[in-house]
Amino acid sequence: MSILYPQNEMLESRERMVLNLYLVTSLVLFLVMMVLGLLMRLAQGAWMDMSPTLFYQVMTAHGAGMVGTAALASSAVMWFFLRKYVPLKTSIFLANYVLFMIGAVLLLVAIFIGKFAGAWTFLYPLPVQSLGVWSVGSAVLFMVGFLIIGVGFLLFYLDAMRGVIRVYGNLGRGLGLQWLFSGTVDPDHPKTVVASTMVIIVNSLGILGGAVVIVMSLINAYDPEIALNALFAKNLIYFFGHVFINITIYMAVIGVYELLPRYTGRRWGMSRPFLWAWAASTLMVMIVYPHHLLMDFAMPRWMAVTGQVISYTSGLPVFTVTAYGALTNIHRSRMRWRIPAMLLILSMFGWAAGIVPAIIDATISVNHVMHNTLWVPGHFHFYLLLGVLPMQFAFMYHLIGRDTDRSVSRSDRLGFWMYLSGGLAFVFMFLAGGHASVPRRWATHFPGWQVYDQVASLSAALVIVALSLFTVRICLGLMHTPSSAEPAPAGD
Amino acid sequence: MSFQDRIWLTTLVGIALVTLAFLHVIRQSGREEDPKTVQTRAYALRRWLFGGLIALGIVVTGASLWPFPIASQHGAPMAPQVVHVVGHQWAWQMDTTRVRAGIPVAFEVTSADVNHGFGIYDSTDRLLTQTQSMPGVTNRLVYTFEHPGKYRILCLEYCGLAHHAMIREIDVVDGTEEES
Amino acid sequence: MTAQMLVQIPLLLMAGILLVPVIPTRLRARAARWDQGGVSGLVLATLAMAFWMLPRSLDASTTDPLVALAKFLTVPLLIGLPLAFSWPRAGFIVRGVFLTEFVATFFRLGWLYRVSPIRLCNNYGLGDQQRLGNYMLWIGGGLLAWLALKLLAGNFKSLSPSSSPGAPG
Amino acid sequence: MMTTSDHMSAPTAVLRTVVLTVGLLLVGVAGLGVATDGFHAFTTETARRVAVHRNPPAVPATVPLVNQDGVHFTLADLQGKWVLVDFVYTRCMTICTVLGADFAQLERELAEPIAQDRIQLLSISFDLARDTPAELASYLTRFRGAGPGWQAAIPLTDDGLARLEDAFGITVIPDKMGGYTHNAAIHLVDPTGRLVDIFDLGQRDQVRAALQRELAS
Repeated sequence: MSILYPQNEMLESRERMVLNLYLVTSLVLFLVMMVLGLLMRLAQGAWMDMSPTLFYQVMTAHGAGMVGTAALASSAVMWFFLRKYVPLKTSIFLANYVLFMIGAVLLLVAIFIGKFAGAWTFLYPLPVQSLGVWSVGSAVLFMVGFLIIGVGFLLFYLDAMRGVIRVYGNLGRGLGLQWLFSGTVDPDHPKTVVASTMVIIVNSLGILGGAVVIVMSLINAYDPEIALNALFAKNLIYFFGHVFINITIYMAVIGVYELLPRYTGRRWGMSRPFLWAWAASTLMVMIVYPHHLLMDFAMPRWMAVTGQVISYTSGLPVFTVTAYGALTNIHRSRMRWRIPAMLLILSMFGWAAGIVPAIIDATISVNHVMHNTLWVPGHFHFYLLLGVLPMQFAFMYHLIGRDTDRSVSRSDRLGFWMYLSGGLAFVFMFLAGGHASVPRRWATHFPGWQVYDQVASLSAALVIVALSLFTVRICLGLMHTPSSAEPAPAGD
Repeated sequence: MSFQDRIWLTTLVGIALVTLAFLHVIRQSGREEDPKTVQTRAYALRRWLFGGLIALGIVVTGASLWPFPIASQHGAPMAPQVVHVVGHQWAWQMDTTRVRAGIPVAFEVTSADVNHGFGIYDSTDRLLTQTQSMPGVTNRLVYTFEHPGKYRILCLEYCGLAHHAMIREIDVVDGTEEES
Repeated sequence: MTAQMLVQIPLLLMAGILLVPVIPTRLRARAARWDQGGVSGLVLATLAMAFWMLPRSLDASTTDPLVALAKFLTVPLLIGLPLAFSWPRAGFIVRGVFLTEFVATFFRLGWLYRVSPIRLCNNYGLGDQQRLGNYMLWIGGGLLAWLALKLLAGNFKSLSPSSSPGAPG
Repeated sequence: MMTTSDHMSAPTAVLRTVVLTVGLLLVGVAGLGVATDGFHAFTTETARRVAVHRNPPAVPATVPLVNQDGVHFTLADLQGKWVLVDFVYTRCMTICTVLGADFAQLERELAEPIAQDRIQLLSISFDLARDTPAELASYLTRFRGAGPGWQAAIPLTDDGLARLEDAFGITVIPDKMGGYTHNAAIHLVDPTGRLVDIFDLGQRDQVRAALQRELAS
C-alpha cells in the first residue's frame, strides 16, 4: 500500500493558513455563484420573476466569479504539489490571494452597484456602449478588477517560473523537452512539474494578451476617439479568455497525477508520450482559440481551419494520455474506494466526456447551428462542473482525510451521488437546449424551451445541496487539521 | 432527421462510448492484476486507439471542410438576392425582409454599435444558420431557404439589456411567384 | 515620430544609464535603502515612461521648447537613471512583472498607432504613425520571442541553487 | 522546505520602499491625470476639444478674408449667425473631399435655417500659395454646394492664417508631394463669435443635432 500522506507534503502553520484561505474562499464563492446560476435558470424557466437588467448582472457575476474561483482553487492545487519539487514563496501565494480578493470586490461593486452587465468576456465595445444601462465608470471598474486579478496570477506564475528554473535550469527542461526525441526519460521527473511549466508558459501569455486588450479598452473608454478594431479586440479577448479558463483544468489535473496513484497503489510513471502530450498541449492551447470565431466569416480562412483542426487534435492528449493513463492506472488495481478516489474518477470522466460535445461544436459546419446556443454552456459546464470541480474537491477531501480512514461516510456518499446525478442532468439540459436551438445568454425563454430550464433548475438545486454538504465537511475538516498534516516535529 | 438531431446523436454516442470505457474499468477495479501486464496490454491497445482517432480525424476534417462551409467573403456576392443587414442595440435594420425560396440569398451583415449575432430561425424555432454582426466588419452569409414561410432573426451574441428582444421576422416567398 | 520614439528617446534613456557611475557611491547606498528589490526605481521609470508615451506630450515637445527641455531632462534622469540603478537589484519576479508590462506596452502602442484612423499626434503624418505602429509590434514581438527563448532554453546562472536567489539578503 | 526569509533581512528598507512606491504611484497617477485632463485627452486633438467645451475661446474676428466671389470680409461680419467652419485646400483629394461631402450634405439638411440666415457654412483654405477665389469657386461647384449658405474663403495674409490656425487648433504639415497633412474637423462657432464645439469627420448627424438643439432653444 502506498502512502497517502507523504512527509514532504506537510504544511507549516503559515502555509496551512494561506492554503485554507484559498480553499474556504473557493468553496464559499462556488456556492454563491451556483446559487446565482440557479437563479438564472429559474428566471429562464419562468419559475421566478427577474428583470432582464438584474438577470444580465447576475450572468456577468456568475461568469466572472466562476472563472476566477475555478482559477483560484486550481492554483491552490498546483501550489500544494509544486512546492514539493521547487521552492515557492508563501508570501507570493498570499499576495495572489489578496489581489484576487481586491479584484473580486471591484467586480462585485461594478456589477451590483455600478449595474455593469457586459458579460465576463467584456467584448469590445459593449462595456462602453450600454445605451445608458451602466456607466463607463462601472465598465472601467470591472476591467480594472480583472487587471488586478491578472497581476496576482502573474506574480504566482513568475514565482513558480523562478522555482522551476532554479531546480531544472530552464522551462524547457521543466517541460521535459530534452527527452522528446531521444535520451532516456527520467522516470522520476515529476508530472506536476511538467504540467505546472505548461501552465506557467501558457497563462503568462494569456495574461499578457488580457493586459493588452484591457488597457486598450480602458483608453478607449476614456477617449472614445481612439476606436479599436473590434475584430482584433475579439481575437485577443478570446485568446485570453480561452487560455485562462482552460488553464484551470491543467492546474487541477496535477491533483489527479499526484493522488490517483496513491489510491490505486500503483506507480504512474513518466513516459515519452506523456511529455509529447504536454508539449503539444502547450502549443495547442494557445492556437486553438479561433474556434470561438468560426462565425466571424471575415477571419482568414486558415484561422478557421486551424480552430477546427486544433480543437480536434487537442482532444487527443486528453483521451489517449491523461484519461487513458488514469484508466490504465485504475484497471485491476484493487482501488482504495475513498471519496477522493471517487471524485478523481468522476473528474476524469467529466473531462473526457465533456470534450465530445466541445470538439463536435468546433466543427465549422456544426458551429453554424450550435454556436451561441445553450450547447456552448453545455459543453463547458460538462468539464468544469464534472471535471475541474471534482478534481479540486478530491484534493480538498484528500487534505482532510487521514491514513486510517477505511470507508466512505454515508453523507459523503450521498453528496457524491447527488452531485453526480444533479450535475449530469444539469449539463444534459444545456446540451438538450442547444439541440433545440435555445440561444445562449437570453434573460427570457420562449415557452417551448422552458421545460429544459425547469429540469435544469431542479438539478442545479441538487448540485447546490451536494456542494453544501461538501463545503461543510471540508471546512470542518480543515479546521480540525488532521494529525497527518501536522508539521513534522524535526522538520525545517 | 434534422442536422441538430444528427449532431445530438453523434454526441450521445461519443459520450456513451467514454462512459462505457469508464464503467468497464471501474467494474474491474476491485480485482488485482500485475501492473506490468495491465500496462503492456493497455499500451498496445492505445496505439490502436490513437491511430483510430487520427484516422477518424482525417476523414472528418476532410468531409467537413470540403466544400468549405463558409461562403467566399471577397468580391461581389455571387447570390441572386442580396440583403444588407445592420445590427443595432436593439433592432435589426434590413433593406428588405422579403426573399425568395430555392434561390441563394447573400446576407451582408454588419453592426452599427456592438457585437450581435445574426441567427436565422425557422417557424419551429430551429436555428438554420448564423453569422456574427460586428462593427467595422461585414460578414457575408449565403443561405438558400428551402420552403416559403415565416422565418425569424434572433440575436445570438449578447449585446446588452434587450438582447433577447432583438427579433425580426422575414417572409420567404415561393421562388417562382414574384418574378416580374 | 518614428525618429523621436525609437531613436531620440532611447538615446536619452541611454544617457541616463551612463549617469549611474557618476553618482557618488554614498548617495547610491542611501537611495538603495529606499529601493528594496528595485521596486521604487522601476515604478518611477514606468510612470515617467507612461507620461512620455502620451501622444500629447510628444506633440507638445515638438512645438513647445519648455516641454522639449523637460523631455531632455526627465528621460535620462527619471527613466534611464532609475532603470539602470534598480535593475541589478530587482529579483526575478519584479523583473518579470516589469518585462511583461514593457512588452504589453509595445503591443498596446503598436496597435494604437496602426489602427487609429486619426492622427494621434498633430505634428506627424498618418503614414509615419502607422509605420511606427508596425515597428512597435515587431519590437514587442521580438522582445517576447527573445524572452520566451531565454526562459525555455536559456541559462540562468544567477538562479542556480548555489547562488542566492533574486534579491540578495 | 522553503522558509520565507526573503523579506526578513531588511524590514525597514521594505517599509521605506512601500511608502516611496505608494507615494510615487499617487504622484504619478495624479500627474498623468493632470496631463490628460482627468484621463480624457490623450491626444492634442482631444485636449483641444476638452478645452473648447470647458472654456469656449473667441475666434479671431478681424482676420481679413476673401471669398470665392472675390468679396472681402472678416469673421466679425458673420456674428449673429451660427457658423460651421472647416479647413481645407482645394487640391486635396482625401480628407477635404470627405469634409466637402459632409458640408454639401449639411447645406441640404439645414436648408431651412440657412434660408432664414441663421446658419453659415464656411470652408477656409490654408493653401495661400495656390488657392485663389476662382479655385474656391470650382471647389464649391465640385460638391454642388455654392449657394449663399456655403462660402469658401482664403485669409489674405500669412499672419492672419497663423492666427486662425492657432485659434481653431489646426496643424498643417506640407508633405513631400506638394500637398498637406492636416487635421480635419467641423468647428462650430456661436453667434457671439466663440468656438463652442469641434466634431470629427463622419459626425454629421451630431453636428445637425447640436445645431437644431441650439436653434430650438
